[in-house]
Amino acid sequence: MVLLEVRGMTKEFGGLRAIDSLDLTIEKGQIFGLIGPNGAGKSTAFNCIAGAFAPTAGVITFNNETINGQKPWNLCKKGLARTFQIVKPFASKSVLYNVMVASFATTNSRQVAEEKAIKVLESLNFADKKDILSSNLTIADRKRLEIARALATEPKLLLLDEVMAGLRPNEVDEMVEVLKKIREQGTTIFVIEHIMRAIMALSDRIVVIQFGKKIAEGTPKEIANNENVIKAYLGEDYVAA
Amino acid sequence: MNYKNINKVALVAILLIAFGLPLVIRSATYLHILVLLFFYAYLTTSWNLVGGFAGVLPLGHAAFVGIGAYTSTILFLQYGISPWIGMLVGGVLATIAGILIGLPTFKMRGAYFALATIAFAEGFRVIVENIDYIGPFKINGPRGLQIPPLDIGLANFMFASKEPYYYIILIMLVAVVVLTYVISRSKLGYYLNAGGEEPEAAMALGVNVARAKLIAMAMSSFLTAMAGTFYAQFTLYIHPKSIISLDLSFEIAFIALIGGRGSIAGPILGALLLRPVGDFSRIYFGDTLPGMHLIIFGLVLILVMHYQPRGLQEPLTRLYNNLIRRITHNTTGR
Amino acid sequence: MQILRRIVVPALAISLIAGSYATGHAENVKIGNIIPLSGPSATLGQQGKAAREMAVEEINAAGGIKSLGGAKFELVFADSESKPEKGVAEAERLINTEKVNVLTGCWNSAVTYPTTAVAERYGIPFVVPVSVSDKITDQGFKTVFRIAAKDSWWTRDQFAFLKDMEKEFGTKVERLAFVYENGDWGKGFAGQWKKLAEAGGYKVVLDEPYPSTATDLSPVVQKIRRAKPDVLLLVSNAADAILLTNTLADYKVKLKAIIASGGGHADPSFLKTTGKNAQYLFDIVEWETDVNKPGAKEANDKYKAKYGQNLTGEAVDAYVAMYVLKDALERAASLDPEKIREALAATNLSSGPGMIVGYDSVKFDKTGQNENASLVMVQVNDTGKGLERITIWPKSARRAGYTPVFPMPNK
Amino acid sequence: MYYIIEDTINGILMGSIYGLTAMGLTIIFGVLKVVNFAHGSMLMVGMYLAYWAVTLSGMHPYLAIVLVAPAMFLFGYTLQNFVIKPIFIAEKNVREPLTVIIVTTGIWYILDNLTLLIFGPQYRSLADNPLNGQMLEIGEMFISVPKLYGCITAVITALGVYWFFQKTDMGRAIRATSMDREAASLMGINQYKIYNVAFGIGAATAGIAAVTLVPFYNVFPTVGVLFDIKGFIIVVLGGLGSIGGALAGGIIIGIIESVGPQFMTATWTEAIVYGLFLVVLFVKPSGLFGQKHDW
Repeated sequence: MVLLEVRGMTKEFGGLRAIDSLDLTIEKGQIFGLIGPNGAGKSTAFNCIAGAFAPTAGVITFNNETINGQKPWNLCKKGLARTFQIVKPFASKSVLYNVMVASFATTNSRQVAEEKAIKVLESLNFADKKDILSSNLTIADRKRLEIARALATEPKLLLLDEVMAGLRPNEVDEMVEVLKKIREQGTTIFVIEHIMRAIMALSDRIVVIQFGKKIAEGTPKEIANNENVIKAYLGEDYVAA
Repeated sequence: MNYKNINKVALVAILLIAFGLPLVIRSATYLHILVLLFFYAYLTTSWNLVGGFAGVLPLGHAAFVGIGAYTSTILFLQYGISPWIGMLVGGVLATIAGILIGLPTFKMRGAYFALATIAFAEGFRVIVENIDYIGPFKINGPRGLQIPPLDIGLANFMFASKEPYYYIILIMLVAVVVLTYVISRSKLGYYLNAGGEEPEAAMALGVNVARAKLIAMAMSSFLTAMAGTFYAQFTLYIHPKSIISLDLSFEIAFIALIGGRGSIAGPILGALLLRPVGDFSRIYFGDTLPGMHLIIFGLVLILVMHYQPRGLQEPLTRLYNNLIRRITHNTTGR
Repeated sequence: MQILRRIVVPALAISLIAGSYATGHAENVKIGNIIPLSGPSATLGQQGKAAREMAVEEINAAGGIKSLGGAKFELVFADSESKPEKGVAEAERLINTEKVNVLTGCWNSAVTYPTTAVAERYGIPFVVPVSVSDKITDQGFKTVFRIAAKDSWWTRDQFAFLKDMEKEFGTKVERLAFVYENGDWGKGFAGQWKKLAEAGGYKVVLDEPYPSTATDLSPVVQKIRRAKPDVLLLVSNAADAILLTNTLADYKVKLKAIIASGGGHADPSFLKTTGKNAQYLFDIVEWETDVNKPGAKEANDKYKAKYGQNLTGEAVDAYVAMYVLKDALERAASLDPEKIREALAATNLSSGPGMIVGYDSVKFDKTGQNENASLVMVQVNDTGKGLERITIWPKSARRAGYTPVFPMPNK
Repeated sequence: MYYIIEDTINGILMGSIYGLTAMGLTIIFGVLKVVNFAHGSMLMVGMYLAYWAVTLSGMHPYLAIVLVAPAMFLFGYTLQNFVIKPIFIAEKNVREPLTVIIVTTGIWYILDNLTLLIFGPQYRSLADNPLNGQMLEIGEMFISVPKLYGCITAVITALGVYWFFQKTDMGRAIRATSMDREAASLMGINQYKIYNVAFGIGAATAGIAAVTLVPFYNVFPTVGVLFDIKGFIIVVLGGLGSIGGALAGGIIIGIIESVGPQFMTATWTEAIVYGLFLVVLFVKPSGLFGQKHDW
């Protein structure tokens, strides 16, 4: 079953085309990767899908509903959650408080929200840090908090924007395990990542974009051998040589 | 006794002291000072709903005080309607004004909101000063309105002694503090805090930030307007330059910032600390060093922002907790 | 040095206040004064303070209140910042904590209304040296006594003066312009001007309030210039009085006369900052340095030596208020507020030190208004000793040898 | 029609001076992202400096610029360095440190009342200066010479500041910081030093504005407050951070204040100004000449 379908999505900033008629299809239960060199338009694509920007053209269908230009808070309630590349914790509040803000998305009761938040924290092995002020967390824990918050909204689709950037290798491995576990629990994941090792290990399917255009799509193996992709990442010369 | 119980005992003790104070303090001066202190604590707590939780800096709350004071006074003077009812009418009008101001500004950076609220309050003052009548309602322009102290009694919100005013403002203060406490632990409270700190992240987590702020603004302006009615009935004279003044708007914000905005105790602590500093320095320096009290006030602002940017509430809470911990350790004999 | 003294004195004062509680100065008369010492009307508050201090120094040096065993006056000042709520709070404090016997103040009418209400509630006598709004003595309060003339008298005299000048110089005045600060004071004057103009058969060609905080008054001056009035009547605070006078001169507005209403136009800074531009201006005041009254010149010289400026009408009212209080206390021979109030009500002070006002005696009618308070009109002119304010009206008070300039010549 | 022209000219002249008084506000906001509530007080300090410089030396009032502008630059630089900078450092993690606004308000209270303590509440003006009362008379039309000088000074200052930001290394560094603090500091720009300089430049423009005001305006301790609120409105109208916008915003307000009274009382034009402010806020929140930013 198709969960997210993007058709011809285009985003322009004052004449500059950041995304150029992008097509994507994400099946329910997949881990779907989006990669591309710096400035390829990955985060812009995320922002359009998650409602931070309205796309200039194209159709985005989520769970059989057109969601173009809907506000992020509404999308969140419909089951579309995201994290930010630059983490944005509510710095003066505890970890638990941070996650509770998110778990209020599906309830009005403080007690229910707290229970749900703790459950999410436990599933991420994070519950022991629930009372720590989020501004005192390490980078890895902040990334984990981003995921915890997004999960607490009970999403059908989780958009992860470079949650592994800046992590140490062993932390990356841990994160890969965490994401796999999330998928097992039934959440579809759409992930932007720079760390090839991780995304190759995780994804069922990968799309590569450059200058806002899709240049390749396939399984990790197909992508790894795709000439266009190698060109995009390493330059024409490398391929020619 | 454990920590929670001690807090409860302390709270009950504070309430008992507050309600019992007029039995001990017979001097009308001190009661007057206390009434004003509670009045400011009330205003600041109401302000705190937007200024503290929603993370913006409203600097025009005097306009809402003015709306409340003028509405109830006009209704009372011209139609004999009890100020208690006027208080609610004023609250509704202020709510409408608050929403109108919030609608365009909550989407922008804080500086715009701060400046917009200043302009709104000043503009409102200028209009009141220019108008003698709105339809049948006598505004009396810059001359203000005087309430003749004739029909004393609860129905008319007018008393000969200070005690009734003391209890009314104390009850109002307790009510607004309880309300703030409830809100801070509700979904709205979480949403306000989140939206105030990181609006983008909050939005992605399902928070309609602008709407949460608007709700807070609506409540805050309603509550602030109620204080306006109290002020009018307490001083029996309102006049645009004093009641819709920037000074009042600023003082409310300063009390919150010094005390610790976004916390429940902050506004009360701020009022407890700042009001006496202002009053006593004015009394002691007023005749020999004119303006000295405002220099001191300015210094206090700068120093507190320097050393306790989250307000004095933070170190005081720490101190209190340490104290309690020490006491509980002793009593449990561990 | 000045600053050092200013810092040391209050420190001492605090310790003295603390000390005075212990010893209890029952024999002294405590006078609470609520005036604007900082904020927008600070210059006026400071003058009032200086004048009170000078009077009290004299009274105390002369032996205080004899019927009270030589009791001394003790002044307690409180800063209202021109804010009603501060005035009210200070009145409460002065009455309850400082235990003052009498209150005086508050210059700003907006502060005086609610503050006199506090005094009335406690039955503490309240002497208002200046605050001209009619309303203050029309409230039906028993404890309020005002030295200064009320605004309906000021406006009445301004029009009487105008009529007299028309007669004396044979110049017909038809068109009037009213320009006034948009406050309690200006609005009060303008309302009465309108009635007087109608009664006097004048045509009002401009009725213009302006904000006292205006940073540019040339638009208002342009309006005056285009309305082509014969006479311009003004009510202004200090900053705007200076700005208006200079701008009127800049635009060479042709008028037969400008009649001001004291306040900003009587401010000590006014002549210094306007210079020649203020020449020929008429201003109504309660008192002028050239008043023909024994002791007046001496009092002014003393004041000038001490504070570096001439006494103003506002300062004299404050000065006289102290002597009125001395007189009343002497007769009351008691510190009981009701006794003081009765004595004040029976005041008929016509001579003695301090009586430097232009009229014969201070006497309060049953509303508490000084019924003899009268006003004089001065003209700003240069008779060879630089610009000064010269009393010209009523004719009986006119400075010998001076002929008023009316209408104003083109500059 | 003829009246309208005369009033419009006066409005433009006075308005450009308003714009000059607000220019520092907009420069400081553009870089530090903080509304400087002490700006009016800095103008006041500049006016006292100019007043005393001219009174004591008897020089032409405009010569005082040579003295007042650098002195005010130093004053602003020092103030930012010692009083405001520590707050910025303490609040590094906060997106928009409102505490800084409060500190500038504290500075405002202190400066105004310190002046009251030292110089007393008296009004002062340069009654005997060569510009005082000078008017250009074109037929029946009057144009104030000191205001004309002020207008020219405002335009020159705006151009000068613009040139400085565009063409000098320091100016470019300031612009880089105002656009992206993090990026600028990665490029090796010392963010706090930039703040000092920007604050100094803001204070210097206030000093220049003070010099243009002193020949025809009174000097007293609370004079800054009158220009403060006006300044806030001007910079939001013109777009916070835009130098040209400040000038344009000032001129719009000047024209309303000058032409308005021909159709209503002067007290109502004040209300119109606030009304316009709120309308602009609703319709084009970034100001008439401001670019769209993330605020």
